[in-house]
Amino acid sequence: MISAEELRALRDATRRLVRAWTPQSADDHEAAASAPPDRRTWAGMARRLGLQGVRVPEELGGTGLELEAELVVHEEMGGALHGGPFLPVVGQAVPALLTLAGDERARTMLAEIAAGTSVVVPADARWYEPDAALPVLSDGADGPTVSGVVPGVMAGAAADGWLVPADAGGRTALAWVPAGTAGAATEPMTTIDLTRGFATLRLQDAAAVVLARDGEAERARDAMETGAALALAAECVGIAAEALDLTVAYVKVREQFGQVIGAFQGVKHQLADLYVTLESARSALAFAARSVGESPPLRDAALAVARRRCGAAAFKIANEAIHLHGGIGFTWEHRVHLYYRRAKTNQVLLDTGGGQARTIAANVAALYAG
Amino acid sequence: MISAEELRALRDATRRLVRAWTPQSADDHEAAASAPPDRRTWAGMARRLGLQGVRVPEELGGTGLELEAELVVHEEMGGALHGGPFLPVVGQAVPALLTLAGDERARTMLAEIAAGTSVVVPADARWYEPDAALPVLSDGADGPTVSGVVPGVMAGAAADGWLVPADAGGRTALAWVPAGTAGAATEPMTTIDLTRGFATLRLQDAAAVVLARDGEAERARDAMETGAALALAAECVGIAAEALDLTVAYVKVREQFGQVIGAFQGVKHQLADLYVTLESARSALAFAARSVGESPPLRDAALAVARRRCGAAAFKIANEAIHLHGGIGFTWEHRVHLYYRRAKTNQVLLDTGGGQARTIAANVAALYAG
Amino acid sequence: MKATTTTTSTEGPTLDEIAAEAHAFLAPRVPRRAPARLGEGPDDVMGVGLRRGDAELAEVETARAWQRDLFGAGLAWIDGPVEYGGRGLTEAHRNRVHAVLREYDVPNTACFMVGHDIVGPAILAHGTEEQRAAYLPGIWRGDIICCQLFSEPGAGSDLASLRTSARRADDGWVVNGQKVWSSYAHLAQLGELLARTGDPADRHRGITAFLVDMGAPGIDVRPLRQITGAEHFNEVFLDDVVVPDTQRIGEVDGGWPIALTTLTSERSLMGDEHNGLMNDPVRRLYALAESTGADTDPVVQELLAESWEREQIVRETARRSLDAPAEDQTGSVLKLMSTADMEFYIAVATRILGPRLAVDHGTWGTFAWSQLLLGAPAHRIAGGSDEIQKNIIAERVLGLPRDPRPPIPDRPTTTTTLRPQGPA
Amino acid sequence: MKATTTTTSTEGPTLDEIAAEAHAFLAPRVPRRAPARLGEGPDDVMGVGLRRGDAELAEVETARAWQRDLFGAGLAWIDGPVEYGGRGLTEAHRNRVHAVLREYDVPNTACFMVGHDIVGPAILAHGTEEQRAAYLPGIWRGDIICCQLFSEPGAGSDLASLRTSARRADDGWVVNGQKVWSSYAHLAQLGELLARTGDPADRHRGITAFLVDMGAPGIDVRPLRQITGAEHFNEVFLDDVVVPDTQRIGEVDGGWPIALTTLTSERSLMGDEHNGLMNDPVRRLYALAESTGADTDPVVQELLAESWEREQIVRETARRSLDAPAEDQTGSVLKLMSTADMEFYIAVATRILGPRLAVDHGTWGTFAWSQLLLGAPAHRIAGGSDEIQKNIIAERVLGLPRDPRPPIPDRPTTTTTLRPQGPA
Repeated sequence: MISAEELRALRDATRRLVRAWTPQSADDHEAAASAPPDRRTWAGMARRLGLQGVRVPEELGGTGLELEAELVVHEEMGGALHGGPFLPVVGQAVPALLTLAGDERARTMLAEIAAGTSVVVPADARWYEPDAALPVLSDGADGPTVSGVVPGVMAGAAADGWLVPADAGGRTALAWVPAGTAGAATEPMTTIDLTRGFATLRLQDAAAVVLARDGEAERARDAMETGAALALAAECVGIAAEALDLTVAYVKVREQFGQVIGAFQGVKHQLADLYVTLESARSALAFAARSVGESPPLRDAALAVARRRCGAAAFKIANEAIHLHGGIGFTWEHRVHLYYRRAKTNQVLLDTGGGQARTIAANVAALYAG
Repeated sequence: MISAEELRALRDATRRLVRAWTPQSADDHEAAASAPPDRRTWAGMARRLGLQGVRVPEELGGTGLELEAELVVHEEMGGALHGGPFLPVVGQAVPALLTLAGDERARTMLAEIAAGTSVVVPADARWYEPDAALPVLSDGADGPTVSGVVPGVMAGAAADGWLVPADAGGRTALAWVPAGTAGAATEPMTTIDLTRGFATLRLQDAAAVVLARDGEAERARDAMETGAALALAAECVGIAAEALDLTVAYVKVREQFGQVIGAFQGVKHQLADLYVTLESARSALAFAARSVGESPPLRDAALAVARRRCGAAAFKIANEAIHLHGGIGFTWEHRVHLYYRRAKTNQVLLDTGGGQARTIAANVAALYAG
Repeated sequence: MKATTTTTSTEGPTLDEIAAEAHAFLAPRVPRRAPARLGEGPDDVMGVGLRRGDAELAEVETARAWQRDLFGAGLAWIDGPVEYGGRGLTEAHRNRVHAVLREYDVPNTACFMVGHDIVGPAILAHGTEEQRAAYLPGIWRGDIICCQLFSEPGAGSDLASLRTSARRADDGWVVNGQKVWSSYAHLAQLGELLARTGDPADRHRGITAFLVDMGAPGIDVRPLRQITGAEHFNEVFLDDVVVPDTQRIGEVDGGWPIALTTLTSERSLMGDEHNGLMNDPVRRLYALAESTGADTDPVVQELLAESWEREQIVRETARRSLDAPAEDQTGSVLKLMSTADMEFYIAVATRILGPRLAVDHGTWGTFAWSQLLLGAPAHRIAGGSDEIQKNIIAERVLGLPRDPRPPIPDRPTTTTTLRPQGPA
Repeated sequence: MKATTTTTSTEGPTLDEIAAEAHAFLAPRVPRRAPARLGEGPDDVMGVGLRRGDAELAEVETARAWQRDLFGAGLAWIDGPVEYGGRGLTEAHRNRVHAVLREYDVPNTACFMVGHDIVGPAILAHGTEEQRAAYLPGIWRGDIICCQLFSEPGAGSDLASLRTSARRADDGWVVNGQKVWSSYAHLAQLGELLARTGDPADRHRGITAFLVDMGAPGIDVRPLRQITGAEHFNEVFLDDVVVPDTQRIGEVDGGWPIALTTLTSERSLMGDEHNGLMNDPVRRLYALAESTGADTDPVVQELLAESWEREQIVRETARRSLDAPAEDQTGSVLKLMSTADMEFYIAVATRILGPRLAVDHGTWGTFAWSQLLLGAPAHRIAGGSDEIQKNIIAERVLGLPRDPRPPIPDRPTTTTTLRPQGPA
């Protein structure tokens, strides 16, 4: 098991690297969004720290660490407001591909991800739109093709290809569609989150490779969703911690009425509340991470707790962070609103329409009945 | 219409009288509860200020004032933690009897109430237990009788008789059962509220006078429920105002760390929040009172707003009032817990199981659709 | 101080007559305000601060034309003195006319807010006869857009620490410094400036008020981009700006009472128009829930019920505030309520919309709620932060001790209240 | 300061071995703890402070007999030094044994809490060799019940302003004054007293700590009736009480560090046992909702979900706190969480029960929830009010400036934490 010291070292190294390579201002983020994908940073993260391979087995070129280590990296990505395809690739695609460890193509993709040479992005609307219909997989003359529209693909435009759960006549299949395939195109979506991009993937008889079917495909898809939830929740912890840090630092220097505003008890108590909120998010994440190996009622309820708490905590803290910055907090130039935007975006991706509360309610009733 | 000055005079006079005549400590309230009903105070309230007749027409010996005036008196009763049968008699029975203004018996009862010589208390479980079954009215050889059990009769043991909505073969009747009738007996219920008593009324073939039937009885019963809701909500405003006053006065004298605790910004901001809460309760009550003459969707939604807000505000303020009193706040000797107890009791009588939110939701949907 | 303290005719129309007069003016010109037609047209959730650039300039021209007509008809400044272009009637007449105006779909005249509600009242109360005659008619006719030059980067809530200086010169005063959060300064012809003429250590006792021509040399207005993308606020740099002494309001070093007039005016305004910041938010939330099917979720039903409840309570509180004495600080109560309401509506929208709140799926009236999300933080600061409002209530209503060490000055706020669209 | 700093054997059982030993002791004596059997037996929602009078005395006798056996088996003071009756093992061993104890339905030993967690550690850290030998074995064997004599009517959160005086006399010290909020003082044999030996103006620098025989002449203990009806706290009047100088702990005027030891001990304890204040509240809420049919209400379902969520989070936070450095002030975080959780559970119970929460309808497990309602206010104060906890976090974790004017002393609290039932 990874030691506390090793985790700390991983956190520190990630922090240094990711912050150095991430745009700081809203304008820089906007510029980055309209520029071509940044492959240098991507390759550098793999080469310098092996971040993409944090969960990939060593024989495939990864570092094969535990979930805990992966979550530390996502926390840092959130805290730095890093906007690359790290979350969909490492948080979603890798866990899905790891469930297909016997498949040579999956192993090759994992190795390429770990090497920082490939950006494999899932295109599944379910993880944030629970009732979305799947694209349809058909058997064409030249092999399988997929058709359909998948909105909300995170970093979709920066991908080398998409992992697409599809409907093969009522059964699930996991298809791989490389970027550049005829009939496959992305278009950007407008979002409040200036730090990362979302796209709609349109597939029209696009040639696809089927990686898995039925139970195997279902498991891969579930791993994708669970992985995304944990990664987003971890990002939220990082966002919350950083927004709080930023604010504590600000109230220590901003003076009003002859003293720093952090000396006013009203401000102190607000910040203490936010610290408790942050600790609750950390506990929720730790609880969910510790419970991934438990049986379904507990595991699912614990994950739902993290989805609810971490999103809500990040948004609450980012909101108060803006407020405690006073007037400059709502200016475009100050980066604090970037936390607010990303926190809300993560929150609504983590919990839609109260679904997670229903998940907890049902699973806990089962736990108590059992 | 009653002027603002007249209302203020009524409030001041009521306050002086009611506070002078109401027990102050928990021990005194407990002693009062086990003593026989206090008829001197009751008669005095009528003789000195005509409080029981505030809504009773002048030709029946009342002062015939508007709802607004009645609510001011209930506010004062709440603020003083007065525990007599005022609420059920004036808030519930009088509005019900006023709907039967053509009935001579009803007019006699109203006159006796206004004179302070009669304590007429409704015995209807519906107002706080929406699904309660009604006692059954049967036609006996010597006239009608009622049988059934009615829990939660406020001031039930102090009554000269009970107004009992009853089920007459699927139709509603309003029965009058004088205290002392054979087969009618009350037993006290345990309650957290030390300032007023609740009883269970047991009726076994008790002889009854039928005051109204069918639509007329239904209207009387509805008036009872609406009246109780407005009276309790008004009490809550009084409770909230008084608990806040008490606390503001305390934090101005209690010193810690070399200054009065009311000088700490954390305490100041809490109290400012409570003031906003109090103002919201006042507005909710004013809105409901102003809307009693409106058509049902608006009237019912407005009443539900008052039921939700006034109860919640009183409990919140009383809870923080105890807290801001520090250690002495949770001692038996200090009267602040009496507000907490009465506030919670009123709150659960005003809103049970989220019923009022459902009332608002349904009525507003109708408003918007209309 | 009320405008009616100067000259008020005691004869004149009754309330019903003035209302009829307003209806007669409005009916041929503008349509009645209909409940928001949901599902078509603009789906703006917020009522202010959305336009910029040419769209904003066009809006201002429309507002000017409208205001000129209103002024011509004697319906612009109902309770203003006749000699300065007012109608000379009472506050009750004004409230009645405003109620009628709210029934019609009149142009957005928010750009005149600072002039009508802040700078105008200050000139009327503290200005010289010449200043009143020179500016008040223009302010009310819509010729002059005003701004406040109060807050500074180092003096946000703590106005008494301001550092922009005005020093004596032959031809009056020379002003140097930087102001911020100045609403409409990029459109304004006239600015009400607070500058330090005394010792900074004297705090609020060394401040003087001036009227500044916003076209004067040395004034540089730079719009501040907000997180909504709008540019409603500005930084204003003052570099050796010459202000004639005739433009001074009140005494030298006597600017503080003038700042107070501003705030009294501001407070008296905060009535139920807070909700006007948003376009019919509760009705829109109901419609939104219906369109997504979320209205069948009992949890959403309760959230909608509470939304409506909050809206009624803030409205009732505003209604009650019309009769409340100034000591009740109803403005602060309303501000805190409306701030909390906005946050609540955001939570309800979050519940109903999920990702459609953050990522635009292209459906009418969905992603539009992100306007509320991005606009709320500014509302919570502008017009005095939550913390300032709570201190006002704690100290002035509840009589609790002032904060230790530098006392809170006798004013709640420095930034300007965001303003609902609709009649001003 | 940890008890293990004095004498700790590095040889001895492994964690698994000590757990097995505990199981072997417990299994024949007490039943395994079963999930609350709902619907029968006592329906108490709160775990402490319910008994008084003879019922309480009987509970104390049971606790004493149990503690004696536990001590005899070497399972009472796992991480205490061998020479004073401890087992000489590590904190990890202690945590493991406590975890095993929690699996069994052992007697309520809350009356020993002050001795084991507050007074004992202070004696071990600051007492003389004689004091340690005289008291520590008895405290751990259950012979000596302890109380704190810290808070005063005028010095609640602000302990440094205490006024009870100890003045020199031939035979030691003479103490006069009044203490309050002293848990278990009515049962105690030994009190840890803080008294002023220096100038009141010196605040925390003029205070000395003593061990007081609670049977000494001049001590008058008067139970304070709480709003729950329980008499858990006491007022203690000290009238010319003679205390030998051998009973002094630490230096004259050097009592403050001893008070700090107390609080460090108290904090290290606050772990997940907070929830132990209540008897399985979330499971009971689920069962309650099922019994009333409220579990079909989707709003109630979400409230139940959030209740469970809160319980897991406070437990996980307690688990994480075992590895957290003292600077993280996890005790304050847990206290604030558990206070908020209690209020939340009250709201859920209110929703489910309606009037049955306030007026007893006689159904099992319904009116019992009023215990939580009436007990919560004391919990929110005891062990340091919300405000004190927030100041601790703000100043010590976040590094914000101390409150202006008299500084907050280096301690969070004066009253004793209400204590869960279960192993101490």
